[in-house]
Amino acid sequence: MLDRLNFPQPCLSLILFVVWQVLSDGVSGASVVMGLMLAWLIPRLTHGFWPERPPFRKPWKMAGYLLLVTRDIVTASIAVTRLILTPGRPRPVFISYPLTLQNPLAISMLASTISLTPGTVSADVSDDNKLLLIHSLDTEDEQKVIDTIRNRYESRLLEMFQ
Amino acid sequence: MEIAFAFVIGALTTSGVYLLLRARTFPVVMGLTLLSYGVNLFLFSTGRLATGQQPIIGSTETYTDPLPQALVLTAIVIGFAMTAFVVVLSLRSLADHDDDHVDGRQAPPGEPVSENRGGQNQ
Amino acid sequence: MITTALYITIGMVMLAVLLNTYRLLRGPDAPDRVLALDTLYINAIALIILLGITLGTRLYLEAALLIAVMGFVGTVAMAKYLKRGSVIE
Amino acid sequence: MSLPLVVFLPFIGAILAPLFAQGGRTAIAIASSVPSVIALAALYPHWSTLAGGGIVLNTFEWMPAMGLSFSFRLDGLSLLFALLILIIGLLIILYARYYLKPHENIAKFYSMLLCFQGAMLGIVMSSNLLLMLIFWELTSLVSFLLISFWNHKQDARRGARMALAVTGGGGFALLAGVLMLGNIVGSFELDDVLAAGALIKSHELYPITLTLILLGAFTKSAQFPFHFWLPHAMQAPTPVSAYLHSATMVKAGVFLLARLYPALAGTEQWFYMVSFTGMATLLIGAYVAMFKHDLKGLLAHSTVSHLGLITLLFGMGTKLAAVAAVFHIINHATFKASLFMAAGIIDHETGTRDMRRINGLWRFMPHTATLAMVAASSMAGVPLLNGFLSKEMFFAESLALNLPGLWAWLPPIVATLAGIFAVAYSARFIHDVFFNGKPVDLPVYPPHEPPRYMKIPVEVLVFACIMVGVFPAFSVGPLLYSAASATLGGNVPEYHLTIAHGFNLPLMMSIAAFVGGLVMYSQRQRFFDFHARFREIDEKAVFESAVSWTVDKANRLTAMIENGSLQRYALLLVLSVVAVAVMPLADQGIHIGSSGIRPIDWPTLAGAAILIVCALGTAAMHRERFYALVLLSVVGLMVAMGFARFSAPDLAMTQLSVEVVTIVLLMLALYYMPAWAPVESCRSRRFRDIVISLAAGAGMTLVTLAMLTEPFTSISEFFLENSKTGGGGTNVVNVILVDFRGFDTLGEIAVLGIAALGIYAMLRDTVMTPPPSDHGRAWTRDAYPLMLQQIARPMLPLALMVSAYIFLRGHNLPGGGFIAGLITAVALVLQYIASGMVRTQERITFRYHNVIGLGLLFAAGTGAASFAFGYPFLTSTFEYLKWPVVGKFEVASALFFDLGVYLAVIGATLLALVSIGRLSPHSAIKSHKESH
Amino acid sequence: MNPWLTAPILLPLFGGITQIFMGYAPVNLRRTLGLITTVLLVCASAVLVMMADDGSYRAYAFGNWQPPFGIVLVLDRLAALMVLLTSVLALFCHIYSLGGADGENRQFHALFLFQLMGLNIAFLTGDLFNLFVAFEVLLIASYGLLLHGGGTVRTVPGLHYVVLNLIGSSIFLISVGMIYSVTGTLNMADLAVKIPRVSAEQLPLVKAGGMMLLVVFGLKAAILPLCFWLPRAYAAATAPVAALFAVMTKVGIYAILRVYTLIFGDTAGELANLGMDWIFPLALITLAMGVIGAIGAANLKTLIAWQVIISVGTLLAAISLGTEAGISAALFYLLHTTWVVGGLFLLADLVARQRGSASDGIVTAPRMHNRTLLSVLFLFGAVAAVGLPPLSGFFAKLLILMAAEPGARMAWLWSVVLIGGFLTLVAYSRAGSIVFWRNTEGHIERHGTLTRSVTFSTGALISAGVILVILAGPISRYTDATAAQLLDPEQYTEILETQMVGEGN
Amino acid sequence: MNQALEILLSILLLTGGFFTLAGAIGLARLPDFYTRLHGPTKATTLGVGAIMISSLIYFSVTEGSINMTEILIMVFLVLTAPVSANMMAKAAMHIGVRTTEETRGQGWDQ
Ligand code: NA
Ligand code: NA
Repeated sequence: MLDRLNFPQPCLSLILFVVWQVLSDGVSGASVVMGLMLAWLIPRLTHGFWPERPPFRKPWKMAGYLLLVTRDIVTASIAVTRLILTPGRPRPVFISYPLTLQNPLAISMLASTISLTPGTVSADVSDDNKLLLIHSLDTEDEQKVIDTIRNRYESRLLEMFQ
Repeated sequence: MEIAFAFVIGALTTSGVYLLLRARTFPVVMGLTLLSYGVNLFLFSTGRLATGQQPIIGSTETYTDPLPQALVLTAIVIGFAMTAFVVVLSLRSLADHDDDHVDGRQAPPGEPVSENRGGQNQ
Repeated sequence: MITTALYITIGMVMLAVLLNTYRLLRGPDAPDRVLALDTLYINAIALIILLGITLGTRLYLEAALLIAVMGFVGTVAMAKYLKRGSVIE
Repeated sequence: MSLPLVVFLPFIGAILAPLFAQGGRTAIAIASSVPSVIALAALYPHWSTLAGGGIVLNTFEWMPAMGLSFSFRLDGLSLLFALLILIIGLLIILYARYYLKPHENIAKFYSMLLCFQGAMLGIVMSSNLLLMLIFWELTSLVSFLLISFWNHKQDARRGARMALAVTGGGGFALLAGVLMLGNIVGSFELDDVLAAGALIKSHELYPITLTLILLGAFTKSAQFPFHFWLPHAMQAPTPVSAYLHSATMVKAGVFLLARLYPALAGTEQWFYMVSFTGMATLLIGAYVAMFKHDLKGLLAHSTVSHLGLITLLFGMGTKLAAVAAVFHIINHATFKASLFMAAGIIDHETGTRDMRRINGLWRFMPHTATLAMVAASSMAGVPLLNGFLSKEMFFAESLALNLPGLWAWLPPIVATLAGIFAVAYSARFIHDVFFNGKPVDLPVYPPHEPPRYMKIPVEVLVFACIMVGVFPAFSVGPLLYSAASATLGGNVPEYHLTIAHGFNLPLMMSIAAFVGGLVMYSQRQRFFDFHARFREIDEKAVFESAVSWTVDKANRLTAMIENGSLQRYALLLVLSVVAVAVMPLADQGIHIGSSGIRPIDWPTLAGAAILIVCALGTAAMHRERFYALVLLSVVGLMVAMGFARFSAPDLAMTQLSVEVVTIVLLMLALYYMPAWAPVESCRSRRFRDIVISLAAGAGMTLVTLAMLTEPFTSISEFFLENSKTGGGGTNVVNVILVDFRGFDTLGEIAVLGIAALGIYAMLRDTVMTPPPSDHGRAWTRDAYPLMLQQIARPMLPLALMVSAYIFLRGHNLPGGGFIAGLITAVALVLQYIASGMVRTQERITFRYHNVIGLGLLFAAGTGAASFAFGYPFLTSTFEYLKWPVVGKFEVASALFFDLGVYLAVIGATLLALVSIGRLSPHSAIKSHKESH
Repeated sequence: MNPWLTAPILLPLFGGITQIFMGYAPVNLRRTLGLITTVLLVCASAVLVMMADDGSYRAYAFGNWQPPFGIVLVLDRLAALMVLLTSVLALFCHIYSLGGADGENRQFHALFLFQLMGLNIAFLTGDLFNLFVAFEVLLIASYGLLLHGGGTVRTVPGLHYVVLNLIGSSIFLISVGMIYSVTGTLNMADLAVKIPRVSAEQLPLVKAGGMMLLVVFGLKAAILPLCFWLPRAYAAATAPVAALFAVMTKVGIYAILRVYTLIFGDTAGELANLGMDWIFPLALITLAMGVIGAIGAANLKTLIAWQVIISVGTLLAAISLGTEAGISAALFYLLHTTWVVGGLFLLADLVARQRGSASDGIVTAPRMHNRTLLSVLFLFGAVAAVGLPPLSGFFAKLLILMAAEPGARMAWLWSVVLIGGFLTLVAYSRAGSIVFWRNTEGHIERHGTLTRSVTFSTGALISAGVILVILAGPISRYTDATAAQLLDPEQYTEILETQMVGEGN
Repeated sequence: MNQALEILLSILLLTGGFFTLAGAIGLARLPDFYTRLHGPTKATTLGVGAIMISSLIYFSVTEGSINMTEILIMVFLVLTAPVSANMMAKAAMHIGVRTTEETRGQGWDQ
């Protein structure tokens, strides 16, 4: 049904429609009409650049994941702030994280999550998409970091994407 | 306020003019950019400095002079086009003369052209 | 109260800007400078929003939105230049 | 009506004659003669008027504001000259028919000759001094072309250029003189000028005016020290020498002396300048003529001498002398033209003009020899020939000159001396050529008499010499009287044209000259030896080396000043600005009103400080280019913040977007450039530049401060009041851009579009070699990092959404087509960065050129649409529509205009960036979509 | 309001837009459309001249906004003259370019037309900031045209030209800012009204701004010491472009003439005739420099490029006399020099094409092809340029000399112009005789053919030297009237009362 | 505006300022590039986030309508910050930026 109306990416269209309402001064007739138009037009225009639909299996889990990440961002920031403001030198480490995820978008989301959460930054993805290089700010045990990531984030993403 | 603003324009002009007088295309382009920043700020300030008086009808009680803002907008766009052009022209000159001197000359022989990527040469 | 908080916040952000500028000038490596610039962009977003609150107008918000988009592209371009030379290839 | 006809007939002939070239040499010669014949016929009816002392005037308006009219005048003087020009011209045409070789372009020759004839007639018949000047310079020009007729010869080219330089240059002086004369008199009409003699001579500008006019006359008539060009003009074909350089053009100078005689003559200055110049020329010409081995060289120097004689006569300032001068003009023209033609025949028949080789021609061409000998005798001043008569008058006048003390002896002595030389070189011409043993090694041997018709012109002229010599009063009396009358303004003194005046002092001088001349010729070897001791100056070489010296010096001076250094040009520009701006400010002082200065909050101060530090840092660190670029970004960001801080949200947004695109652009370029530049300039130069830039910066600071502290009102009230009601938008800046000053914006996007087109064209065929590695390190492998690729994809629709938002609100809130366009462009640039040229370009199905075109079309089309409603270009309109469900919304024409801006910005920005990106070796897209 | 005023702008605008779309259209179609545009432009300009000749000022208010608030075009005799001058020159340059010079760049016609648009805006606009925009339009198009045709010889002169003009643009903006910051207006008529009322405290600002403006215009016009970018840039440009550039310096002259008669004219009170004392000596030095450069020139194009500088010096010397006669003479000279020098640039290219590797160098070479025709054209062009009779240069120069009142200025003007003329004569005769006559053995390996279009357009421009003489009467009447109109700026300010269409929008 | 709201806004603002400043201190103070990378990506993001939320609340209250440009800004920041960090890290590894002595392991070859 949606395909017949030429919505190549319904999710995107939905997001765009919502975003338009966010941007507009409140929801009104005009904003709905305009929002619909843009939600239809823009994905069509950009379809070539983003041809594949994100391979979500369980998109509804996304909300929970986002909440989790938001909470972690806050705690991560506090942790990093404490580290910054207290004297003493951190114990940084480069960690090669073996990826289970295969979908590039999923990998990318995981890497983003890692960057936004406690003490870690994704520095690189290997050419074959098998390893993720993580720089951790202050860690004694690499394995603990790997485990946390695996259990807390990657598993959820796997659920969503596979 | 006005004094600081005047000094900013002065600093932009100073740096811009100094770079304009350099012998390589790249600093000249940067000099033109800096100079145009200075000029834009100057032109902008011909309407005098105002805080929170953006010329959007209904947003405040008094409005600053909108005309210089429109002029600066035009100047920014034109400056952008010109900068783009001169950047490309300097590339073209580099391609033609294998040298980025503003006069297109080759480096005198025997003088090593040291290259070093920015950042790690201190 | 909110005015005071606003001023203190502006002060803190401005202090952050100064520190970031220090890092930018100090380097020592090119990525440090890019990082400092990227952070400056984000600080600028904060400053603009604070300016908006101070002036009581939302007219400046889109400038902040623009910095978010533009600053990112700038940073990415610089980083790509450093590692790859050609930004668009 | 007939006078302009006479002048313009030859020009018409010059155009028409070549058309007869197909009919052969004779046909074209006849065709070329027609104008002269008609002209003579046209002049004939006027004779009665002139004989009665009248003048004929034909005047037509041309440029009255300038005092220039087509006015022609026929009086005795101009008639005399016109007859010389036309009759000798006819003879020359006949002569040249046989003189030029079959392969030479005779049509071109006749054409130029006729041009010359017309110009010369113009000089003598103009009644307006400016008109005369036009013809005057025209003769110089045509003579240049005629002298260089054989332009494959270097000497011909050089001689021609020298003649042009001297006579043309003199023409410029004459121009100045005539203008002054016109200034004094208030008119350029000859009648007015001639009538204003007293006014002119008493005017304070008279000395300079006279000097300038004389410069013109003297250069043209080859007077010392400008005489040198004439002998070198002998590289011309002989008909040209005979016509221009003996009979007509060189007479233009003395004609001018005659023409302006009433207006200028009779002062001490005139006397000294003219007579002494004439005297010097007379002597020098005669002396040098003696030593020339070249037949034409001898004649040329003799011409110089005779012109000096005529000048001297005019310079004497007495009326009788003027009559003698006019008389000698006639006589010299006849005998010298025939001598030149004879010399041409000899040259033609023997192949050389060197008198050391030409001997004993009497045996081979007695007819020609006879003619030449008669003419040469006339030149020497032998009685019963015309040359004798005018020379006697000259001798008499030289005696009559009342100079103080011993100076009184000078003129007669000079005259006699010149007479001696004249006899000597005439004797040489006769003896050395026609007798004096046998020819030596002639290129053409044996020489023959020339074709029958080639001698006719000579015969005619020689006949004239004899006729005038024997029956002066009968043959030339009326003409001379009328010419002298015209010269003197009607007061002709008593004079007698008879063969002899009895045994008097002038005759004694003649006899002395005759005897002395023959003695001198017989003792010639001694004189030759004496003369050989002096190094002869080759004027041509001098002229050439003077020219090449000038060229060389000019070249060096130019190279020194215009040295191709941008740094210097930029410095000059900056210095000029600083100089002109500082002067009024220093002069009147800069006024800084204290009222306007407000205290600053510390965050703004900190921002300003960062901006200043980073700006100065960019300059200081410019050799470390990437670092400088980062600093420049900070400056750009801070400027944007400044705009926001001081109530300009639109500007802040625009500045930000432009700054990022600029930085990307610079980085694209930096890839190919050295990232780190060596120290280029020395310490002192940097110091100088710092001082100058500080001066510029200080100037700007002061100006800004002065400006900011002054009260101010502007026209902007109007914009604020009419933005909503008249322009339909609340964002006044945007309404100004798309409505009040929409025309500026149209120009601005045109600039953007054109720049992109230019960039594209400039780089289309450019090949760049990028650095293969990053200083030894290989560049990173992955061009398109995974995370970037993944995030770039959703960024595009989101950014498009934002740009749509920014675009639509622009009319009422900060935003608009330009910023929206840049957002879209940057979002697409992100695709290029993240996914590469190939992938992105494949997905863009339109040409950026067309987007630019479409944008301009939208903007311009919206503007033009208002024509349809009878409103001027770019008149805007807006309407609030109320639709069910949708509600009330505004439709403004300005939106369509802004859409044009939007599209043009996208097209231009991307075309520019992609053109650079395509240079990269990685993008195998070079000829994508342009394999046309 | 008279829509004809927009024709010189809208014609090339829409023509240029069409060309942008047609980058890949058949070349003949592009050429035809381009040429039609230029021809129409000439017609429109002729109409404007006829309209302007009644001596009134016509204003056209864009967007129906009352000046000084909106942008106006103002047509007077001067503007019409400049537009006609430009479009006639452009027509022949355009015809010449069809001989193949347009081939290397698909956007040639677009750039060409946009350049014309910029020029025409500059001549017609009555708004100081819009003049800036016009300058930028014509400059950016000229950059594109200058670098058109590839090759490495153009980049460096092009770079210099671009960079200096960019600095110039900055200075322009600063000056506009300074003037606006005091007067609060941009409309030239309004400025003319407001400048005399500037208070004493603010006078230095306006004065400095006005002087800086003069520097900008001086840069465009190429006055010494701001002229050195020109010779190499012009000599490097392709022929039709160089020929069109003959009018570029005249924009600077026009701007000086307009701004310093209207805004800083006699009526400007304290600021009357600002900077004109400077112009006279500078103009003479410029003239002298041009002559020196011309003498030392190593090839025909450079020689002619220096001739451009000579023209500038001569023009400005005449203008700075400040009299009606001086301005009128300058305008006559302007017509003459623009067309003839344009024709000479084209001719130099024709010569270069016929001489193989010797190109247009003032050096000996084997005999060129089509020598007679080309040498006759050169003769005419040179005679006109040097100022010898009977061609236009002589009359133009004569008018200028006659415009000087007796005094020191006259002495200087006459000496420099006449001696300069003499030396130029030497330079041209030397160049011509070497190029056309001094031949070496051998023959030219590769040479172009003279097509009808290139020969015609070259000949047509050079024949301006004759036509101007024939029409000298009417033309000088027009220039006299123009000068009188310029020196009476009060009427110009009446455009502030331009009648709007209807009730407004 | 009531008191509670003011307190909330003030706290949000100050929190934002604090974290922004902390990020900057980190950038200035931390020993090597990779450690410095952590500051901005987290602290600054949070800091700006807090300020943004206060702005959102402030304008929603004062203007009575909900316009959530701030949220969009936040979305952009969260989306882009990791990518920027990733790109900068890759650049640093390519250039061979030194790490502190304490760092275990090392970056990858680029
Ligand atoms: Na002999
Ligand atoms: Na590089």
